[in-house]
Amino acid sequence: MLLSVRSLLLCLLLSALLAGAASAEDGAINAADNAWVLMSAALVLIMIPGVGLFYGGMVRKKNAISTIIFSFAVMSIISLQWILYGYTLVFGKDIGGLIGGLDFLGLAGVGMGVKEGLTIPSLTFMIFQAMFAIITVSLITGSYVERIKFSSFLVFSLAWATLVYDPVAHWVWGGGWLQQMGALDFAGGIVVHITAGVSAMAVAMVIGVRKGFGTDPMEPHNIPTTVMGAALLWFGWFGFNAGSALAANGIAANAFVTTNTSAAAAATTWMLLSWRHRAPSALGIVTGAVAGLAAITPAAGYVTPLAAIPIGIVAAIAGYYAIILVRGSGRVDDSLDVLACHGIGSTWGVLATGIFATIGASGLLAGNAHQVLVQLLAIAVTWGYSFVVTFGLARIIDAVMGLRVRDDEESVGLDISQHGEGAYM
Amino acid sequence: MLLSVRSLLLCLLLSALLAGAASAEDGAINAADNAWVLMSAALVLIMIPGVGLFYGGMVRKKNAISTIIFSFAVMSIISLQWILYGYTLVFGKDIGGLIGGLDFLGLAGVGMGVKEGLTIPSLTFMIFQAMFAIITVSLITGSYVERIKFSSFLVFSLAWATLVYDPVAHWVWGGGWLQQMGALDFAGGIVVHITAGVSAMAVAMVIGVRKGFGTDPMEPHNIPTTVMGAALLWFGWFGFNAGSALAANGIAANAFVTTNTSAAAAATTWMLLSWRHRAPSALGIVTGAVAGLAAITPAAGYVTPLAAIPIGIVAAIAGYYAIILVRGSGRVDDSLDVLACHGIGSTWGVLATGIFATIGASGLLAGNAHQVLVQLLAIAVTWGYSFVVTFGLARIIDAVMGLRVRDDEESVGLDISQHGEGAYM
Amino acid sequence: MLLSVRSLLLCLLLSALLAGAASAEDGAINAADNAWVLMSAALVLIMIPGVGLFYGGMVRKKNAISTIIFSFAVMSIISLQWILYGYTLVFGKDIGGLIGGLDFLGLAGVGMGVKEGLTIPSLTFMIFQAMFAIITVSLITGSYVERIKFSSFLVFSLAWATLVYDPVAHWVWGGGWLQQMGALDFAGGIVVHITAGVSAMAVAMVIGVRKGFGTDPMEPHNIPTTVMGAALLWFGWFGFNAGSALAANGIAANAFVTTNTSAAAAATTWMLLSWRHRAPSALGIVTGAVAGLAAITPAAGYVTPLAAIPIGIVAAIAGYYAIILVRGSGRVDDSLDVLACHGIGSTWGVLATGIFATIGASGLLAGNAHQVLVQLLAIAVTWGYSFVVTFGLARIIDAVMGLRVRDDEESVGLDISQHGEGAYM
Amino acid sequence: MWGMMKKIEAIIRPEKLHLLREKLDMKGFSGMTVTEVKGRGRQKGITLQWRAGDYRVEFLQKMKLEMVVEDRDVECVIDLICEFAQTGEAGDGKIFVHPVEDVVRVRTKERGCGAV
Amino acid sequence: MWGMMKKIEAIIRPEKLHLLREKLDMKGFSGMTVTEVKGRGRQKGITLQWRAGDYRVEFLQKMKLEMVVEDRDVECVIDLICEFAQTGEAGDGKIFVHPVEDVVRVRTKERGCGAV
Amino acid sequence: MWGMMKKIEAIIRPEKLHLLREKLDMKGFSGMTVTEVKGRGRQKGITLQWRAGDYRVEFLQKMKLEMVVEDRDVECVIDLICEFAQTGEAGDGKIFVHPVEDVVRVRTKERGCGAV
Ligand SMILES: Nc1ncnc2c1ncn2[C@@H]1O[C@H](COP(=O)(O)OP(=O)(O)O)[C@@H](O)[C@H]1O
Ligand SMILES: Nc1ncnc2c1ncn2[C@@H]1O[C@H](COP(=O)(O)OP(=O)(O)O)[C@@H](O)[C@H]1O
Ligand SMILES: Nc1ncnc2c1ncn2[C@@H]1O[C@H](COP(=O)(O)OP(=O)(O)O)[C@@H](O)[C@H]1O
Repeated sequence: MLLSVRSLLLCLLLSALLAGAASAEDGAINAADNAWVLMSAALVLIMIPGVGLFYGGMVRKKNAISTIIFSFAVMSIISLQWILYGYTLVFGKDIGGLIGGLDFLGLAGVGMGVKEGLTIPSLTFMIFQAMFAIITVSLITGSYVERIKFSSFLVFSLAWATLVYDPVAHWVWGGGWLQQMGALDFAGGIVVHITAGVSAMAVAMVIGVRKGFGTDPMEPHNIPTTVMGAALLWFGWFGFNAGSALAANGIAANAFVTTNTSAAAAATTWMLLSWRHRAPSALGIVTGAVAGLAAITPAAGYVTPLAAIPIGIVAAIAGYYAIILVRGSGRVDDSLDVLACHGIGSTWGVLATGIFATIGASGLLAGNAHQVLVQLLAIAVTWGYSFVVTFGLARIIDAVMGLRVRDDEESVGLDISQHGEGAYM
Repeated sequence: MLLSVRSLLLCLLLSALLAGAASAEDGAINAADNAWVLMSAALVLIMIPGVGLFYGGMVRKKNAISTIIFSFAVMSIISLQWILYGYTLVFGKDIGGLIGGLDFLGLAGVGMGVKEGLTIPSLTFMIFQAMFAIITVSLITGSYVERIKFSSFLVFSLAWATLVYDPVAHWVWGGGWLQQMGALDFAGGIVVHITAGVSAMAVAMVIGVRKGFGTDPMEPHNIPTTVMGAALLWFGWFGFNAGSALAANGIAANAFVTTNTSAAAAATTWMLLSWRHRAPSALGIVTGAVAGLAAITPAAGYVTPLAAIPIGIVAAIAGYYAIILVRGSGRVDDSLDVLACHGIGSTWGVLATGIFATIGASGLLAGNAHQVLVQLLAIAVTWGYSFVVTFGLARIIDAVMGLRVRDDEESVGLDISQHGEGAYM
Repeated sequence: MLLSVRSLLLCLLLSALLAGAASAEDGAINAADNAWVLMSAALVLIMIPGVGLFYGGMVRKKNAISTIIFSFAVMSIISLQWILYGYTLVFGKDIGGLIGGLDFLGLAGVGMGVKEGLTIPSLTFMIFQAMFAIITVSLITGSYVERIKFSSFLVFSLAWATLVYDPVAHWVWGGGWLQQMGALDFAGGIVVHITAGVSAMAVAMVIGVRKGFGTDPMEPHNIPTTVMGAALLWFGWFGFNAGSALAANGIAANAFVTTNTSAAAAATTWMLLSWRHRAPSALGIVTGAVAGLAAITPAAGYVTPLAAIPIGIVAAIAGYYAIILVRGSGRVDDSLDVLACHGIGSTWGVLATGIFATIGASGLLAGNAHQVLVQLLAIAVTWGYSFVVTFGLARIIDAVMGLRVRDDEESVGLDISQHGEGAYM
Repeated sequence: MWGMMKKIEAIIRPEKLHLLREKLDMKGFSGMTVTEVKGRGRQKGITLQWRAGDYRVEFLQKMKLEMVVEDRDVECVIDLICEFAQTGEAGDGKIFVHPVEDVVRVRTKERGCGAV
Repeated sequence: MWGMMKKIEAIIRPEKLHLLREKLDMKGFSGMTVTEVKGRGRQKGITLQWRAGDYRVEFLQKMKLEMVVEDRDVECVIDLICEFAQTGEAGDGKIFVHPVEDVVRVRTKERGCGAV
Repeated sequence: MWGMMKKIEAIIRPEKLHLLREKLDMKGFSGMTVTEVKGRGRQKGITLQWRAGDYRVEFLQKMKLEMVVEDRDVECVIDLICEFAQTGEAGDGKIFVHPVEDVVRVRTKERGCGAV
């Protein structure tokens, strides 16, 4: 049995290696759509180091490299995971609504020819989707910075992509049961931001709080770097959301506009909230933008530009108070507020999609109350699944190899202890 | 009366909220042009935080966050201003050549269907134009850094966009009187750079010089950050200028090339000028590039690549000596030389358009001396209007709420005093 | 004679200045391809300051500006060189297989009309190619940082572009003898990375080691900046490689995927190698990515995505040990390992193209052993030519004007001594 | 006033600063000045990684803590530092005690013990 | 040479440095060394903003100014510092006066007063 | 213990640090603490370039080297510093010698000469 799987694999690999991509059927490819989606993929890619910089500026100096390189490392390993087997688990022929088959293992049959039902090459679709898998994994890193063992981080990331991202992405986008039920998720509110946010919380609970949490100042060491990261996120998010139209059409234009609008509304709202508290915080403005972007993601192509304003405003309010609540508890250290920004923001966004959808789908305000229920179900299931699997996974890794660095390694900082490097000299 | 305007507004908003964007007439949309302009819009967006970084590296460390976040805040509030009423003031049905009507209030009627006279959706055109409004406001911030009150900055920015940008943009691009007269401004020399540069000077005059100006060293605290910002500007400017062709055609290619050429020529020239003075300054090279980019903006699609060389060279020379002149006067503190780089650079560019235009329009060298006069008129009017209105506006804000922070707040730095944050720890 | 050449030049310049670009024959232009290649050109442009940041973070603080501004200066002067005469030397009518004629001097005849044999305007093709010339020159800067005289750097860069880049680019892409022989180089393995890497070594040999090399610590002063640079490189490389399809087709999609895959494989491999040695180095991860990108460049459009995995892995191994070898010798100071990363990486890539090519060309595994020989010949010739000419050129410049700054200038740092500036205050 | 005040200059591990500050604060020693410094001693430099292979950095991050205290408090402060900045490994740091001749509070021009 | 020179070590607000330097310069005190430090004392730390809510930083930016001067100039320098670095609010800083046993100019190996 | 140890505080050019450290190390002086400082003296500030034109910075980068050594080693260390940190131009720096009253090793609480 094992042997035959192996030889099958070998066959597939070799054939893909030599000719897989050569079976082009360029006939139906629309060059404009192809250009659009490829460029969008590039835009999403730059978000990944963008996450690294965004997070990296917010940790202490001694963990700057460690935090920034997480995203780069994720970009490296998940790129490989995806082409080897991640893509097929998500987009292979549906198996019982739960997972994709191994049809596309090692990109077998994923070539330059047009992707069925679309106007772009299969490879274009595949690589655009790859970026989503990568960035989702990189978002989680914000919760366990400054204390995770690098080796455990790698194992966790690979396993999480396989056990959480791939199934959920299949359910929602790969023909799985949530898609069959009609759950709406334009660009990854459920698939990307809820999974990442909730899992971040789970792993934070397992790994424990940072040494000195609540007593030592955990000051953001370089806010300009964080702003730079946020800028790359806003920029790349156009590829993320508008690219998800998978064609350079009016829907793409609409998604582009809603994305910008929600980010702006949320940034403005967060600024005002921090001002009420004390002063308009720069960290607050960029955090608001990210929360607004996370919230509009599931809705981007389904709602009008004006609907993006309440979506952004509520995301900021929810995110702001979620941070205060979580940090206030003092018990769990989701260090860079991944749950609050992404999980909460996008939970609202997924719900809001059920409320405001008017383009290519109908939500509550368009008279379709049922959609809200479907959205709520999708939210509940994704929260539950992400939390439980991630919690278990983190516990197992902790038991087997230890999630956390030693105390003195944490004190000295992960840059020195995990990488043998120092960020600034 | 008031009531009826309100209910009208409400109606418009609601209809836009629910269906506004749904009236798609995809028929005439060219996907390639749509992809091109949307990507160009994304490129212009990244220029906005680019301005923040470019400026942020040139101020003192204690004002780093404050300076960088200006652009991010502008991106947030003007995004909203634009979709709510800015766009319609510029591109609504012309009223007496002076301003646009309220047809598109709250994006009413601005949907996924093709924009009249173009091959892209109205929403695509709208959001591309949004980026121009935003960046113009963010350029001005360079003149009053290190001393403005954050609240006054917000009020000023909103009011300025409404009272200066929107009218002038209408005159030149929205069917207003300057456009009717045939003034040429390919991508915003008049609309963006002259208005920003001249207004920067006006507000600098009202707000007064920084404490210690002329005695304390006002050293640029992080030149790599400034270079990074300049890099994003050069990059994004391709979207700015070549995107302004509004189609992926030969004009776009030409504008792309002239943009690159002028930037290169001006950067080289500025380098040589600073070398003559002492040594080739890095700050000079990037400043030269920006001056060259500002200068080619009005001309980009109208002139040949070789014509971009003299345009860039003269822009650098003019900008260089303008800085020396303005700073030498010691009386006004346009802190980051917005007038010299953008105002002067682009004034020359607008004039040069009248001289060198040969593509889709004729300038002096192509035998049309009249164009030079039109350009001069446009320059004069824009200088005058921008200066007077901005000066008045700044005075009013100063009287009502105070433009400037307190003395001790300025000493301590705006990061701490206005935002309760520190850039580097 | 001289006079007539001059007047010819003048004529050409004037005509180009006034009308050159106006002879548009838009008929055959494909807007999607045009958008694709122009956007790709923008992506390659952002790589150039990306190189600056990548390198700039790895030098000592006192040379940060100097190192970063090299790339910006190259971007300025080579942009001009290229439109004035570089482009025609490469793509002008072939003269004996060795160099292009002067047909396109000063962009004469390079307009908005379609480029023969392609679907994009000549100007689009020209500016896309410009970016390659620029970045190649900027890659070399890594070898002589922290000690070169700025004036000599400028002269060297201009001369090198003319004497090495332009001929080799003509041989491989401009219809020259290597192209006629069928050498495969999809996006610049030979033209860009081998020439840059080998020349870097040659100039490092002439200029000599840095003061204190082997005794003083030469610590990378800002690793986050280097990661930021690497991120821009990975991002822009999609334009570099996928843009080289010169159309938004399936080949572009394939090149996009192979590019990402090789970068990921090499980054992962390098990480593991440094881990074996001690710990997973962040600098190692980003260096691996760059080596993987350099290696896939010649192969990107010719091989399948899975073939990119071994290409990346071997590039990382070769690069890793090449660095250890070169640095271990202690005799030559290729300061930022340009030979190891680009030269060695891409030499393997060019060879690998001859082995793995299956798309639009056949390599060894597809039964065409001959291709390997052609590739080997191209490698040998390019190594030899680049080394000899660059070595000679560097020696001449050294003799005439001195390549190196004075000892005390080197001690104080190039930022102060060459530019009169300080990076951080 | 000679001899009545001392400057305690302690070089410690950076990661020990926060705990130590807290403990000092508790005992009423709240005035202090800290500087980021680099040091070497028994604990030699550190080997950091280049892209491939290593390079040596001869200095390590340390934190210098300066406190001017009255004579009678010197031993107490020394004890606190030794207690809370210790790991037992080479590199824990040193304490130097220096004479102080005078102290002035800038704000009030008060002098001597009352000024700290 | 003992007792003939003193080191004046002043911790001041960073924003006061430029003015003070100018005034010292005018009086002929142009030799000095400054260091960025962080301090706390009467003026406790500061509360900075996180994305939502606050965190405390226990140390504030200060500037340490060190000048070695002859005995007879000590009072004059102290007066200048107190005059030009004062705001009247807690946190203005301290001046510490230390004995110096010897001074050497690296360039010439001159010793004592002539070396500064 | 008074008088048995001294603190040598040298302000030198940053680029001289590595060579000097090596030479000191060779002679067995391996304990030291360095700080990045800015200074001015005979060598006045420096003129840096703005985008067009100049601005003055009144302070130059220097490195402060602090070593606590036994009395009998003071001259030797001073000689080494003067030898290896010299260029002959203004700005080479100064050496200040301060009394040290006590030295404690944090790790072991050893005191005096044995602690350095
Ligand atoms: N002689 C000295 N003079 C000044 N500083 C010293 C001296 N010796 C050590 N230091 C400082 O103390 C720190 C710790 O000293 P080290 O000898 O490494 O550890 P330990 O005190 O545990 O033996 C050094 O990094 C250095 O900053
Ligand atoms: N005992 C001390 N030892 C060393 N430095 C001190 C001491 N007390 C205060 N400082 C320094 O002086 C600065 C100002 O002191 P503080 O007590 O806050 O203000 P004030 O002198 O106005 O009462 C502090 O930030 C700290 O750097
Ligand atoms: N009186 C002083 N007190 C403290 N530091 C000083 C004094 N004079 C000079 N320095 C420090 O020594 C450095 C070199 O001094 P300078 O007078 O410029 O050179 P030189 O010693 O060669 O005459 C200065 O930059 C400053 O840091």
